[in-house]
Amino acid sequence: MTVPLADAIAEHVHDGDTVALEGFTHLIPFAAAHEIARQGRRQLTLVRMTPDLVYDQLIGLGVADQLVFSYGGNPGVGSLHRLRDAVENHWPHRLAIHEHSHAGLANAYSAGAARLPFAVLRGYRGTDLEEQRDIISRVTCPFTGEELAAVRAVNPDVTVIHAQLADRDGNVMLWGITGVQREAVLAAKRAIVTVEEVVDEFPEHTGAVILPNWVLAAVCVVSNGAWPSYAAGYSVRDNDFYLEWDKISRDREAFLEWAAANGLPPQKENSHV
Amino acid sequence: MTVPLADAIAEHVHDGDTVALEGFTHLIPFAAAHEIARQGRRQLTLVRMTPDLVYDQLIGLGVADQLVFSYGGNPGVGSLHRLRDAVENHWPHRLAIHEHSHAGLANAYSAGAARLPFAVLRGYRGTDLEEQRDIISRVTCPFTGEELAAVRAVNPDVTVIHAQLADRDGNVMLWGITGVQREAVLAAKRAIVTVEEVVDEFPEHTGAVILPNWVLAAVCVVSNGAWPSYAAGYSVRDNDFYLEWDKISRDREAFLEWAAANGLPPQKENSHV
Amino acid sequence: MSDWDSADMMNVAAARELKNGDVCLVGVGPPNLAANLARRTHAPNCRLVYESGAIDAKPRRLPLSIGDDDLAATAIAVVSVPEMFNFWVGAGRIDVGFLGAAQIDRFGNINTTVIGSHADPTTRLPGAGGAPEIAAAAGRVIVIVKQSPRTFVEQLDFITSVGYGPTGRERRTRSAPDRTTEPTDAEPTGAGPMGAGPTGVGATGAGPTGAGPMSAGRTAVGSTGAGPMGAGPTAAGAMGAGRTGAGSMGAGPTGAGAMGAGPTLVITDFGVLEPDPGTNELTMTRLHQGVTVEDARKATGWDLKVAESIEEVPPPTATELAALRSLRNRETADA
Amino acid sequence: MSDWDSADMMNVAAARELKNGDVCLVGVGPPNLAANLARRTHAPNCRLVYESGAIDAKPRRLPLSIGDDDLAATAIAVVSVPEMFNFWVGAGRIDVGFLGAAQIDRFGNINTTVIGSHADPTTRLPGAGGAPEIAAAAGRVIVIVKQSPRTFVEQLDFITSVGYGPTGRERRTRSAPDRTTEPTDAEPTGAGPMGAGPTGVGATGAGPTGAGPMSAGRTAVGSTGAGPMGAGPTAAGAMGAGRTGAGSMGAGPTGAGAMGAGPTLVITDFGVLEPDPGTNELTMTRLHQGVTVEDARKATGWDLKVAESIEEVPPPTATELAALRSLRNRETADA
Repeated sequence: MTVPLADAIAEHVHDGDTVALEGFTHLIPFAAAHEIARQGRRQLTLVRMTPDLVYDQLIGLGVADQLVFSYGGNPGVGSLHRLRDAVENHWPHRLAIHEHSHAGLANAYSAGAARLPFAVLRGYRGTDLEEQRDIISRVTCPFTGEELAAVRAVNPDVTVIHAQLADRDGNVMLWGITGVQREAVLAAKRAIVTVEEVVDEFPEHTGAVILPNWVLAAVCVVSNGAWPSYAAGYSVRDNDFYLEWDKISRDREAFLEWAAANGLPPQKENSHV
Repeated sequence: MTVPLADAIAEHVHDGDTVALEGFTHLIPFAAAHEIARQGRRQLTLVRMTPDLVYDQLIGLGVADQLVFSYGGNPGVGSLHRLRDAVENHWPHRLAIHEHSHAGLANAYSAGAARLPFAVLRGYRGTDLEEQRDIISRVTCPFTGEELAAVRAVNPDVTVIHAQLADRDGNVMLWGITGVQREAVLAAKRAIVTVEEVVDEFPEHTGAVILPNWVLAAVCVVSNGAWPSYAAGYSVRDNDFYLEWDKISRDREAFLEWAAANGLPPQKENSHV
Repeated sequence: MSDWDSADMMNVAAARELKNGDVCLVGVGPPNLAANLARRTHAPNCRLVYESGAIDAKPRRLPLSIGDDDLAATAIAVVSVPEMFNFWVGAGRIDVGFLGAAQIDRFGNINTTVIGSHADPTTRLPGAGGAPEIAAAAGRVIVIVKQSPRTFVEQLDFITSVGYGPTGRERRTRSAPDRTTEPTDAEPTGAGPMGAGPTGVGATGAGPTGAGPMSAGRTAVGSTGAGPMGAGPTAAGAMGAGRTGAGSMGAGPTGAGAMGAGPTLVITDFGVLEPDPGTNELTMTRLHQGVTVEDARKATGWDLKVAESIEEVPPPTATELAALRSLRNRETADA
Repeated sequence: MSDWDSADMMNVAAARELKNGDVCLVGVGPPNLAANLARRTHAPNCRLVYESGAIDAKPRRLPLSIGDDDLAATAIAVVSVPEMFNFWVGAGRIDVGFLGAAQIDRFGNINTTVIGSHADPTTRLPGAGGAPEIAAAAGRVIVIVKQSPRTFVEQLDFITSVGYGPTGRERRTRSAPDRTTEPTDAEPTGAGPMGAGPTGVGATGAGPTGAGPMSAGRTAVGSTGAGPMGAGPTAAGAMGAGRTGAGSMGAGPTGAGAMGAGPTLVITDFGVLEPDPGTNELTMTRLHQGVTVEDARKATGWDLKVAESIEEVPPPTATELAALRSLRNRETADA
């Protein structure tokens, strides 16, 4: 039931797609992100609550034209320098920004997963984020007259996540901090999951999310596929790399050297801009 | 951390309250319902997706003035005769009906749990249920112009559920079919949980719901508190009683005999009507 | 007389409509029997979803309620009821939904709420349950109901679930997220003695009896001007085959909220009705063995439309009857 | 000079504001340190909630991110991020929310988004994260930020999170569901050397420095004419004490969506600012040891308001400093 990661990316991720790679600190699908870059995808709209290093890398490589996000920092370390360089200096090219709060983007995924066009939340009121009227608006409660925030649903072309386990039928199980992965998968047209390993039977885990095989386009075995993020029960977060990234990413040359050393080709041109 | 059930009901359930006893076939809090009746509560607004035998009994006893629900049958058996007698013949008194679909009432609880005044769903369109404008209305998506259903939030004064376990701190764990219990508890002003037993540490259970003690008003140990419903891992559903209830409940006299035999006093008067 | 009755025939006919890989929302009563019969005969990989939250349940015995522990214990996943209705039913992830009816009209609209007025009914029925949203969002809906003039009525007392609408023209279909993987086993679809029947063309298609011309194959995807967030709800998830077909009224965000093809099949103790491709009026297209058109007309509260060429439903096979009895006796599949 | 610096003082002062039983939403950086310091000193039963989904986490070592496995492994429950924001943060179940700021104005409004214009910023900051909804819905908000004219600005470049609004008068509070059980241990609240400070009156009260007269004690409940479904959102969950206080602008469904009392405390490296009870203008009420009013004024980009009677913040105790160092060295609590 599993396929090689390269095949899954080749088949399901296309230039210009809206792509969500999710995982809240935990289970970030780095290996899949690198495969997307390796295959030269471009003009992607990247969606992710916390861009983290994984999107800092993709943005620096020029893979993305647009970014939808809610918090763009290197957790506990500082800035995402490639993201900042793209926004502040348009390097390697211009990056359009659509930004939410966590509550807003989480609800946008949830609406997408329910195939509703929008979600309602109590948020955003009085903030300048509301000026992004194409993604954040207001609705009035028909019962009380209260005005609430509305966010446009997010429905990625492709969502990619990393999980601990698949079973022989290609059903997937993840546990620990599971973030917004279920909603992101169910909101997508196609979902790819990389897993640590395939087992005969799932263990019991309170808080686990299980995704049946028929909502998934591809399952790929990629051991340690979340590094430098982690998979609870399989690995620990490589906090040193998060610190090291601060140095690598500060400098364009150092970043390009890192990319070259990892076989990740920069996309120099952007025909859209 | 636990209190006797009688004390919890005495303290937290008052005449005229809106009370939700939840549990979808599984984990129905029958013992708590009987304690509510035993203490002579009246003029309650009862909320429950599937009234089941538990509300058939309370309605027959005259405990309720109003019923909010989405499916009122004896699952796999037939009618709820006490509910029908109340609606069709106003016995023992008139029962006001507010009815949803499952999707609508589930979302109404979810909105209540989020302290939002309403929820949006794609449902109800074209049905006569929509004529209940005080609880079902429409909203327009500010992004696409699509018109969707809206349901008024449900916020019970008290929600009561049955669960398998509490720990020594009064945190609660339930698993198996967990229905809408989390949402119903979080939507309530006060929540009471009866549990099969208290343990030192929770086991691992995929799909379990855990409720921290600070969202609960009272935890009571009531072994087999869901009978004739069941608690997965502790008991099996008493399907024979569900069949037997069909006979007991068909006839007012047989019902009153059953009530007397179980120490459940009928509330004859209803000052509201 | 044979060793089966009209109730058996209804359940068998319904079971035959399920195919391997179908995601089937199962309610109590005949649907439960039909779906589990399909799993024990020609469609072992039919995926049963129960509105109690059990996804891909594999009950070892016929469950007596939709909340039996056997469903949770054998399901791939158990989700909350709000999630079931928002992320699974409402999102259009159900291929086949079964409904019952206390009343049904010629356009497949259903009443399960009251006989008489809602405020002061002569008969209080159970109510809506999951039906309105299943009716709207399931890829196709199969109604199982005994045919009688009291049930097949000219005018419903209450519309609980919408079929093709009061005039047969109100239903609009929407894109729905189709599964992205194919059924997991290689068994041919429609392996039962009748094949999958005329509504079962393709694993996810609504079939030629749907509300209008169906788009076939892979629906165009890509962002259709909905801004940076992807294609937006009108094209959301329109990946798989078939169900995207818009019907004669066209699709889009101003539609009536329905996603699926509607009640493509009504299975009764007399035979099978299907909506007329032009008007959506329920039309008797098949009769059970020993039933005449005249019988069916007498059991219908309106002037029943009958297909020009009417087929006979093949009677239950020995295999089907044995499986049915085993289920009714609550034997396990291995017994 | 002492054996502590201004960063230590900020963390210690913030930790002291947490009480046993407080439900505290913890973000990365100083809040993480302050909350865990409180747990290791005077408030061992302070309940830590991380927006990654961990509820009642009891980290054995200082987590380096809000997604550390130690949080999930030691939490009472781990929920999804949508659930965290809808059912916990948005529903008003957080007593204390900590926020940082790149810019803050005199009414406690915060920018963490951009310096310059949003379309073409000179400095791109991380963005909103959970802050806007924490700022709106937490029972009280504590801002931890270093004081400088670049940070304490007359005019924000961007409003990411609302304090008391652009003129200090825009905040309206709403009912919120309070916990229904009391803190689980008997330790007196406010056990730190300063007590809980002036904002910490009662376990759930917003305190006298809130936006206006606070209703005390048990708020009236009961259905207020909202129909059969209970009291509706305006009274929903208004059971516990204190937080229901409406503020001078009144509460109700037309309010600005805020539930909590707002930024009742801003803790800096110079001291503590609190909103003026009348105008909500941030007012320097306490100074750290060795800091003068003049120092604070120079570090503020507007004409800083100073309380008539200004107190000195007691310096860190030896116990506090030891716990702080142990946390920074990522030692376990038992070590």
